[in-house]
Amino acid sequence: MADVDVIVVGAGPAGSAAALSVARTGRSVLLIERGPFPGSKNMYGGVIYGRVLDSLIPHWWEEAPIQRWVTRRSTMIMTPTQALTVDFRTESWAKPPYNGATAYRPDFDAWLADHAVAAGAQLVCSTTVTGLIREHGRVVGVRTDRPDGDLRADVVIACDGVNSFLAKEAGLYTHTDASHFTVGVKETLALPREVIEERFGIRGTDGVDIEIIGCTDKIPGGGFIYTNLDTIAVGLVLQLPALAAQGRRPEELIAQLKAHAAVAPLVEGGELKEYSAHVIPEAGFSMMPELVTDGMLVAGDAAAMCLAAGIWLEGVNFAIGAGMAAGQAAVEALRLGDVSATGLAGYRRRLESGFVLSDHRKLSGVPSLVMSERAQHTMPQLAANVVERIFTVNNPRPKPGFGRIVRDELTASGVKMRDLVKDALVAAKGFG
Amino acid sequence: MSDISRIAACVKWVDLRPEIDSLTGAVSESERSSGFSAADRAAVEIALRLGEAWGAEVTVLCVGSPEVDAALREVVAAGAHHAVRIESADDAPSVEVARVLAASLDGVNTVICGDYSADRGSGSVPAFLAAELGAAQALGLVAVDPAEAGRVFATRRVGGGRSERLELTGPMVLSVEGSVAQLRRASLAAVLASADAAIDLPAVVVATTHRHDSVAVLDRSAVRPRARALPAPTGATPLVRIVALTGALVDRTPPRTVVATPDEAADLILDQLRQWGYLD
Amino acid sequence: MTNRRIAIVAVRDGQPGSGGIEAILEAGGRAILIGSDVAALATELTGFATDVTLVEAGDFAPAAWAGALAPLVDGFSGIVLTASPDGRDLAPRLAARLDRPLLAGAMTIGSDIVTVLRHGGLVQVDLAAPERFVATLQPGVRGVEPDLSLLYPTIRSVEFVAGPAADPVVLEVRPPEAATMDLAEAPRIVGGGAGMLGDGADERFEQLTRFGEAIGASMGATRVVTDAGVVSHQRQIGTTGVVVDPRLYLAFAISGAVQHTAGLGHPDHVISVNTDPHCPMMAMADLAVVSDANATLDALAARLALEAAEVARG
Amino acid sequence: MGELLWSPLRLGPVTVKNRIVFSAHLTNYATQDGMPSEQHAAYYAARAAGGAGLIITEEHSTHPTDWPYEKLIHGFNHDVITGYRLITDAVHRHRTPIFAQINHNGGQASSMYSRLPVWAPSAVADPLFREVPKAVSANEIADIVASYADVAQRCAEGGFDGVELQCSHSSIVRGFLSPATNRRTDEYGGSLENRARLLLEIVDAVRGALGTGLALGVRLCGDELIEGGTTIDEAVAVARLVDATGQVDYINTSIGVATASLFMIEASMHIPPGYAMFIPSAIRKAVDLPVVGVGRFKDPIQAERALEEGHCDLVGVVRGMIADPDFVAKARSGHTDDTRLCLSCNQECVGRMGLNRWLGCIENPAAGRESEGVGEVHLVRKPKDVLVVGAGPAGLQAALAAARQGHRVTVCERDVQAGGQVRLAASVPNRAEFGDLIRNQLTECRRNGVTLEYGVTVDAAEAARRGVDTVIVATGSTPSRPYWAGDAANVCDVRDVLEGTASPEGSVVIVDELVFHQATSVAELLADRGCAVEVVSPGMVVGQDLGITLDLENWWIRAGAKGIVQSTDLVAMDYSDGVLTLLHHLTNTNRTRTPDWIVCAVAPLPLDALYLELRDSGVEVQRVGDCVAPRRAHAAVVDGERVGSSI
Repeated sequence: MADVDVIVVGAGPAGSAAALSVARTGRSVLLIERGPFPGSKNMYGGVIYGRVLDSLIPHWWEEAPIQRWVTRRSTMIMTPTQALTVDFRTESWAKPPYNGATAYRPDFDAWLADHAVAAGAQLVCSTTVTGLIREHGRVVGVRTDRPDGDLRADVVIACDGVNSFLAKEAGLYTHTDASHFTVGVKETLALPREVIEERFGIRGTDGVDIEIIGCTDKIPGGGFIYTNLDTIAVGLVLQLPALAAQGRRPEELIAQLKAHAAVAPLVEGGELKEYSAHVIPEAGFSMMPELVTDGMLVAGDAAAMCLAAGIWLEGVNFAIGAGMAAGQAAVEALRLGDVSATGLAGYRRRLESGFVLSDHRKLSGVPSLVMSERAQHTMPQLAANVVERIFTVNNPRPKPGFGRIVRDELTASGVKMRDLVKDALVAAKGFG
Repeated sequence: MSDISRIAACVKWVDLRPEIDSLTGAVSESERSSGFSAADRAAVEIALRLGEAWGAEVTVLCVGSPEVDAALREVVAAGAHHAVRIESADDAPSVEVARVLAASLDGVNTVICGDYSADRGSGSVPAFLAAELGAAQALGLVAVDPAEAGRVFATRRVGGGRSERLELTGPMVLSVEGSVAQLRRASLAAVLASADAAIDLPAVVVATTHRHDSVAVLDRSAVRPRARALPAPTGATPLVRIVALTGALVDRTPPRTVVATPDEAADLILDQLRQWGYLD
Repeated sequence: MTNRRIAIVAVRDGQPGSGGIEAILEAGGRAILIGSDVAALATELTGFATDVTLVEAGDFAPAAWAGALAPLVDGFSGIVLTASPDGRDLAPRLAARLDRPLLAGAMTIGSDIVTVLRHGGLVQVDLAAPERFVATLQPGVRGVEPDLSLLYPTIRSVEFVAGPAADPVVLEVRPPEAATMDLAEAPRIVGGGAGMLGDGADERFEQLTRFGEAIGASMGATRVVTDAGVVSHQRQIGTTGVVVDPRLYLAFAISGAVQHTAGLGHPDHVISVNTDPHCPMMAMADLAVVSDANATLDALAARLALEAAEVARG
Repeated sequence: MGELLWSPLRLGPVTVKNRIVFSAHLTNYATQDGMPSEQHAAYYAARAAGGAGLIITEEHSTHPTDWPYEKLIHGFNHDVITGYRLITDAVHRHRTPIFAQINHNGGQASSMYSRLPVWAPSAVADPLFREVPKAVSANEIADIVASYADVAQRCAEGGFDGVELQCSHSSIVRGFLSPATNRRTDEYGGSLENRARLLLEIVDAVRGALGTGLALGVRLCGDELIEGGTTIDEAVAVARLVDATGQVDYINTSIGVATASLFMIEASMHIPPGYAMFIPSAIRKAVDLPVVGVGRFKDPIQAERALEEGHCDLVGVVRGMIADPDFVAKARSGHTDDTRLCLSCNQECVGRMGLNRWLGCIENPAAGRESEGVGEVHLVRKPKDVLVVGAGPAGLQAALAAARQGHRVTVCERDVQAGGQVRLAASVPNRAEFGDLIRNQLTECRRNGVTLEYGVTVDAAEAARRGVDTVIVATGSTPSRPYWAGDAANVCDVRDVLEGTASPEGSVVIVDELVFHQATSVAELLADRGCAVEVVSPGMVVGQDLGITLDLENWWIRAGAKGIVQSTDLVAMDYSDGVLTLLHHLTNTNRTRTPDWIVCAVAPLPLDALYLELRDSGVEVQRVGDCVAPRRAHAAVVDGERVGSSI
């Protein structure tokens, strides 16, 4: 006999979205959080692309606790002494319905969880789920670290984060290859608000999200910088095994990034408020566990739904989307009275028709491209050298033609035109 | 006359990690990092243990604002029989807090507090409470063991690494260090049940009182430590002072460097320790 | 009332507790010593006190003492105690008895302003000194510097009269336990360094702890050792760990980088065991033994076990 | 750790982000016509980048009568503003405030450069410069005061955040304050109020020039340590007067006088850390202004403790940040163990300055050469396998410099541990800190992935067997035997004593031709062991070069106490039949001694056999340190850095 209809494990964006979706239908749902309150794990924030929230919380932008709206996105290609930036800015992202925002995760997560509670979900904090209760191969509930901590439910939704313990226990992870994990490190630096606005060329609550490639020495990965109201975040995503093999400390690499001529003027004088490090599954679609078993669904980081391959960091929106889909699928299965894997299969269909899996599938080749030697070192050098030669004024010698410069640099870098075309195709497929 | 079947724990809801501006000393508190201190949680646990040992009823009195209710429900889920919340002005003097607490503790035999609160940190409320209740006090305890109802054995640090073993009988006020006990976790069922259960939370308010001798606050700032005594070198001539400052002629035990086998080394060390008086 | 101050020092076996002397100096040299063997302490107050009243009162009993002290001190505007365990117990009891405000955890007790510390000592609050108050002074904030003009304190004794009061019964006072003692307070420390790492490091540090116990010393270690997880970080001496101030320090296989020695205080006696005679720890030592630290510990353990056995045989 | 150390503090209008100050010190980086340089800018910027809370520049002269040494910044010349901008812009890029110290050196000066009489309160000659100054007139005093205001105004225009008045060390204000040098009978002499009049007039004028936007500090001496000079009680009284003006934002402190008691200002490793702490402590008890403490702060914990105990509000760390510009950043991020600790050896900072060279550092070859890019990482495209033979200071520096550029480096050391002669030098009483040179290099080697092999002797065959791309030979030097010593068994080298292969007893004569720590260290060691020691030197004083590292005065004090006899102008000529013959070269007469032992501190010989053998066998090989030419440790480090970073 089930105590509740649905148990959601983890009150992050995925879990709260799932609980909210279930509670909305009047079903009983229990949201179990390990920390003392939702979002308590880290003090500072992340970038959130909130389009997915439109259907869940209409006009969410009027109430969500955000820091700045991202109105400017840049991609910076970097070598130790050069930087080439593609900069995009649009006014349309500065007004409703907006596009992306930076937010402090404790604020954001607590806000989303409050919505779930207001809709009727019951939130229990400071409680760690220690295992699954299974009967006849079916998941029928969870064990917690509290005394008499077993609780039964018709459906369990696991949103317990990276390297999900529950997904593993349910046998949904078929491969756990350490090489597909990256470590994300981030420094949050305090600067006066007006200094941030002056340095990044923004006003009011406008914000910037910069992605960087070529800033991680010999370690595959990428970097990012984004603006909060009176802090900025500077970070790196680094492939774990390479980091270990090189014996480098992530904070050294951050220090190096901060000292780069293109970054130093942005971060100078910032006072370190927080240094955080997280392990992120990197490899996208191919890394995802099975998402459904009898009586259980997996969503969010737990399902490796985080595209952290160097330059894309869009975990939160994928998490919310997946949480919503999981919640809806659970309700649907309950209505039909079949919570087996078959009954819950609606989850995967919803994901595939929605953006979550289609984006992941589309980008499935991108992580290995982004992490490749060519993308990491050769291409940034190549691109930067080409541009440097184009822009270097060398009068009175005539400027060589663009094609000539590209061919010279290709020869010097050892990249074959064939590879370049191949990478372009993968990238086009990913971005297109 | 106090009732040995009644025990109370007094706790305070405070910001455990308030942000303190190290330039101005301004303190900004956040509900997010608020909670009961380790010592307060230990006090509740000791109260529950004494309650079990003596078959007594346990009341938790909490100084705090309405945000604390969820945490109090958890305490009830963990086994407290009653929870009472008392609102207090931030700057209420400890003696006033103690007075109001005492009014709610009429007839209680044993009161247990955390040794000091995270914010004010003077640890004086329990002693004021004891004075108010005419009770025996034992503060800063590192161990509390129940004897028969209304009697405990307790251990208290007295400095220099020493401790004293005490015996107390009620009425008594104890304050405990956080290390004394870990507050038990409420069972999941109890947590879920207490969320719906109505808890009696009568609100008593400690207002800022304006006693005739209340102490005026002139300024708050980031700490600027007081200069400790550090004698300047004495000596009428510069050379004497230079020698004192450089320690050039300090008559140190001439360092002895000895190459030794492990056995010789052990003997040397033990002999030296005996010679210095560290060993008999 | 004139701005007159008096210190109250709770005395245990002639010892003033931490900050007791500072409280006397802060009160201008006038003090009441109450507790056990108070006369012994009085003889050591030359240079620190002008006017001392002795109350021989036996075991610590805050309620009874507050009752006995109240009439002796009520004529003074400021009553100063140290915020030691006993002082923190006694002060509020006395304040309640005298119906005076308590200014707890003071850094400075000036004539017009009393500065108290809050939030773990990060914030200071300046209070207008009330006409009548009881204050506790944080131990260590003032330091002790004898005033050589205070050569001969006048000493008088007062009979202790215990009124009716509820106090705990003191069953026993236990001596310090080296193994569990806070390292910062430990008067004797044995330290272990990188040379004790490697296979069997856990057992070696266990052995070091036991050797420490045998000579009444607490065990500490360098950062390399705590980083290796062999010893907990609370036992790390130095820049990123605990600052200690022992009288005796025995260093086993510690080279003595300044990050370690900067946290060592000023030990009266240092013994160092190391294979490198030229490292700074050896230069700092009174007795520098060039030998293998691990083997030396084995030999020490064997000797102490032997001695214990002999004592046991009688 | 570091709650106070890392907390911000207001100095009037300026907020510093932590309590560590890179306080004023001479650099000799100015151009010959007294202008600030790119060398200055890069040097200060590196310390700002490394996290210093506040930077205070070296002194800028306020007046043309003040030019005591060649490369002094001429604050009185309006053209300095361009150079000021160079410095302040570079430092402000790291959001670090920077103050300028302004000064007139008064009578502690020479007229050699200015060709004008030096000015002082009274005609009292400084013991170092021995030049009788002109006692200034009332008009000239007014001129001085006005010149301070002018220069302060220039500092404001040049982008400085504040100005510090140097009123200690070497300064006309100190001259007026000190009863030892102020013999005036007018309103500027006599009582303390009169002696402080010039200071207070300058404070008034400078504050007027600065307005309220810039900070103003005053640096006072707490004990001049000279006969009849200012002592602590009077320094506290002056601090009270300064505080009472209400125009000053902080007080900096110092000890000693830059000429007569300089060795107490820039204390070498023989003087305990924190030795001058009683000065800020006493001043801070008397005033409410923030107070800076100085005096061999080597470690953040020591600094934090000084703050916790209320002895000061800020700590000056100069040599610590010369040696490692990232001193603060490393401590702040919990990597104190990676700090390149200052040795307080004074060889390349104070020592080079004393010889009119630019300021450097024995273990940081980049110090003063930041603008040239020394020490920067330039990863090579094709890493090489590099073998370094010898783990002394030269070999280790070569190894870490090569590894820093990405090469794969192995160091082979014949001995069972690293260090070479440095290890021996650090083994004598009070010289242990010198050994940090090697420990710091080993730390940097480890961080850069250098492989160290001990107990391995490398000959040409072994080098060939290893098949590396390039070999760096750093095999050091060996003691030489003076011609006059013959084969007498009781004549040995200082290294033999330190290594323990010789144990002189009874009466010992040390023949010192190296005039540095070698002879004096061993003299102390043997005196401590009970020997009757005499040091003989051909120089004018024993341990002549200890003068530039400021170790001489303390050596005299200790030598005197230990009964060490010092004999000068003597050249060893012969030792036969137990009689040592010494030529007194001034009089061309002979002296004799009949000691039990003779210990030689004489020029060693390079161990260059391996290098020559490899070179002749066609291996790519270079050599560094003593095996090129035996010199002191700084030369070994410089060699190693140059060769290691150029592979």
